[in-house]
Amino acid sequence: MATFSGFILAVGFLGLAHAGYSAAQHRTYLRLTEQEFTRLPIDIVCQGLVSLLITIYGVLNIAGQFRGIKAMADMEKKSFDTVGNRPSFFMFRHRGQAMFGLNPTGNKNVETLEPAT
Amino acid sequence: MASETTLSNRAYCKLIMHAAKYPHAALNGVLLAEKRKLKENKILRFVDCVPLCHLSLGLAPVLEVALFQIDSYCQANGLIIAGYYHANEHLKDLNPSPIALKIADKIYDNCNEACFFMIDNTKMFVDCDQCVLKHYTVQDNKWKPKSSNTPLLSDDCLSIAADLLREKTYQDLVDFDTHLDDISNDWLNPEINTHLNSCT
Amino acid sequence: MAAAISWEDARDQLKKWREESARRSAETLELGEFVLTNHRGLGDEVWAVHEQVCIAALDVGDIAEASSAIDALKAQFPQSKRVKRLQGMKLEAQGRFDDAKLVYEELLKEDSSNAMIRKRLVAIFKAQDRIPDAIKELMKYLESFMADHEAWLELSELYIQEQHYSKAAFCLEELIMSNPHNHLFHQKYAEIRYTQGGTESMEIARKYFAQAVKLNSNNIRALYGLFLAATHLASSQKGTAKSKKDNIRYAAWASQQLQHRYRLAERKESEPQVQHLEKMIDSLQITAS
Amino acid sequence: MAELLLDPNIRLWVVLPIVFITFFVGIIRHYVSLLLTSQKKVSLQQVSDGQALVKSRLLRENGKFIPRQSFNMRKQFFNNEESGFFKTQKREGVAQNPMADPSMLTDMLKGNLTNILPMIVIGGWINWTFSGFVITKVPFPLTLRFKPMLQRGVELASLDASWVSSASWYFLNVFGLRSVYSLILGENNAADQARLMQQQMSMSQPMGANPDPMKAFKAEWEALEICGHKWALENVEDELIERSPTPVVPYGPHNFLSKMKVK
Repeated sequence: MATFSGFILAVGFLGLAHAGYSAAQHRTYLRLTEQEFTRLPIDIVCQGLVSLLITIYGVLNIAGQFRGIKAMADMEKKSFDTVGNRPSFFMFRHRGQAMFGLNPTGNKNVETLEPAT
Repeated sequence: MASETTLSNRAYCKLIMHAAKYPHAALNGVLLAEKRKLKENKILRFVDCVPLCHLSLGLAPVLEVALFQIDSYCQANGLIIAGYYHANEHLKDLNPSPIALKIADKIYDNCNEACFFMIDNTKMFVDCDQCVLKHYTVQDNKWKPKSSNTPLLSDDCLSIAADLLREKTYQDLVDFDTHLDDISNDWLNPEINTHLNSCT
Repeated sequence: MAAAISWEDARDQLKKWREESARRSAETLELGEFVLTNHRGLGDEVWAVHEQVCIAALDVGDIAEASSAIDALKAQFPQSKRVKRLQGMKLEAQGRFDDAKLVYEELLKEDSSNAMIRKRLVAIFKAQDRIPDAIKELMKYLESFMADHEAWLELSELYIQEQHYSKAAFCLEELIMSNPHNHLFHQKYAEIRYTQGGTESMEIARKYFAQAVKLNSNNIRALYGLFLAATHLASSQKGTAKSKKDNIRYAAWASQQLQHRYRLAERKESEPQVQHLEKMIDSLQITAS
Repeated sequence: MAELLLDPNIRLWVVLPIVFITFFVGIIRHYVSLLLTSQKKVSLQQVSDGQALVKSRLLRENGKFIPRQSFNMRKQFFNNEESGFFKTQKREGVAQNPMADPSMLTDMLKGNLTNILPMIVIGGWINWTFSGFVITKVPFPLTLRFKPMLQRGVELASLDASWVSSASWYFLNVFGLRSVYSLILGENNAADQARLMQQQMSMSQPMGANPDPMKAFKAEWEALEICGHKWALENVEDELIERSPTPVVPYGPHNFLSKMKVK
């Protein structure tokens, strides 16, 4: 999907660039033939508008998901399981040390975690 | 006072899994006993366990909700809330905290055969080589540690618990806090129950 | 577990955990080791992952793994205080609290405004199971850093642990002011007030439970809390007839919301939990009326 | 006025080079300033003053979410006549003379080095190399007042004001490319992350280096003094019930209200 919308985006940009180039070309032609510039030919205007729409579509697809308009939208999924964590205050002397307390000798003993006094 | 206290494999394994799922937190839960056996034979046999909280143990609302609902479940299934377990956050802290005693008193009001277990954090190993519980009963209106010679657990209980911890089944355990975060999680842990039944 | 998921997924998962500061240390360690096998793919993120792995390793007591993470970080940032802080944390995990304290005090001498290190001093007291000292230290910290939300949250937890509920409520008020759109803070504040008891606190609890439901209509705890608080108030002797009627109305509303939500969640399942809920509501109703 | 035609070579050899030069000089300047910045030392006092101000601002803005009693307590803490924080805290007016503080002096020097110096040097060089070109035209008419701004270095009284000279084009670029830099260098890009690790997680210090805390305290005191408390939760339950009426219970009549009669 990402590559596809990337392709769409590229097409849109190319179209826009081409429309711009055509407009410049048209004005040079008018100047050379010494005609008065009134308005751009309708096909260039159409191409510009259509490529703009294509580009918008591509960008919208590539930029990622929309977020909820409500301020609390991403708050609603949170729970105290993560919000309540206070990483600066983590304390390491808990059950986990006994449970997973591996040390190089493979000897699972809490006392080995003690300082050698 | 009950003459004999035992925990079924299911009760003990759920308790251990609860302690293993949140190794960094203080937590608690209740144990359910068979009402009939307790009435007739004075045998306190815990057949199931409902893990309660791991977030803020000191707050009443969750506890009240949980106890009401578990009580209703017990009445429907011939059980009674007769046990309470509590684990402190700190590795070495084995003393029942004031909060734990308060809740234990509540349980005791509900059933005067009730007993209370502290989880000894230093004995929590993946291998489960020993029972982690410290048994308290009421003597002279106070909670006193009880040293009994009769084992609390059946012979194969510890090895089953060790298997469960190694398989990391505990990641699916649901306690009441998780249930309240998402009510489609069932606090009776039916999946773990079936898993346990297949083990034994 | 690590083998079952792709490298990109593991990296994204770690990033998610890092951002929401989830404490799933055993899994973090496993995923982190797996992700670090291909550290070129991480770019500059690799240092953040090292730090994350280091803290997870300390949390499960895997000192060797933590040391290697610290060494990697130290080689890159020899002067960094953040790395020195990790070394201090390693000492803490080893139980060498005095050494850890020396490290932190040295760092504070250089820069007394370093909040991260001041907070570790609190953690040391916690690790020594000296909660009253931890509270004292944290209050000293909060005198200088009045707008630090994490510290207020920590203080509230410590107070709850010590059953100083009115002080815990004060901390939660700070948090509510710092982020008034977070339903969790409102809910927790209400829970504390509810635990305090008394008519006045109970009324405040009811209001804040209601606010939490208003902010997030899926907050089941707050719905339960609203129901419990309103029921309590309705059954108390005090209060005018009108307030009693109002409370009954609120309780009825909350219980219906709860039943509705349980029904929605129940549909797929076999054993209807809504029974227990209804029974609970019924039993409370008897005491209420 | 006769139409002016520009040589296409001007586009290739003047317009584009100026754009590129300004752009890359900007990038280089960004990285040089990264190298030169020294981490600002903030004293504990400054941090805590800043935090107190943040807290008081939060109290004013979100005080309506906490009960009246709690609000008044906090207001007293800050504004009490005898013991209020803003009343008792005395700070020396630190309107420092920058010359007195050598570290501040070097900071100033570095700022000049990275900002003003390249501007003068490159600007002078461009003026010297590309002087006297009219290189582009803004696509809208302008009044004569804009002539000195857009046509620096080209003193032609009869030239239309929408033509732009090379020196002015350089200045337009210097100011116009700023948003392009923030797009490319980014606020939180990977390079910044590594830098963060290098230092430490610094607390957000929006008012960390407030030059004169006493003045800020005074202003905050006044603002807080006139700030009253109107509880946002006064009727929250009724609002809640009104907003989401009781759901239709999917099956079975649930005559809850009938059970709820007050006896």
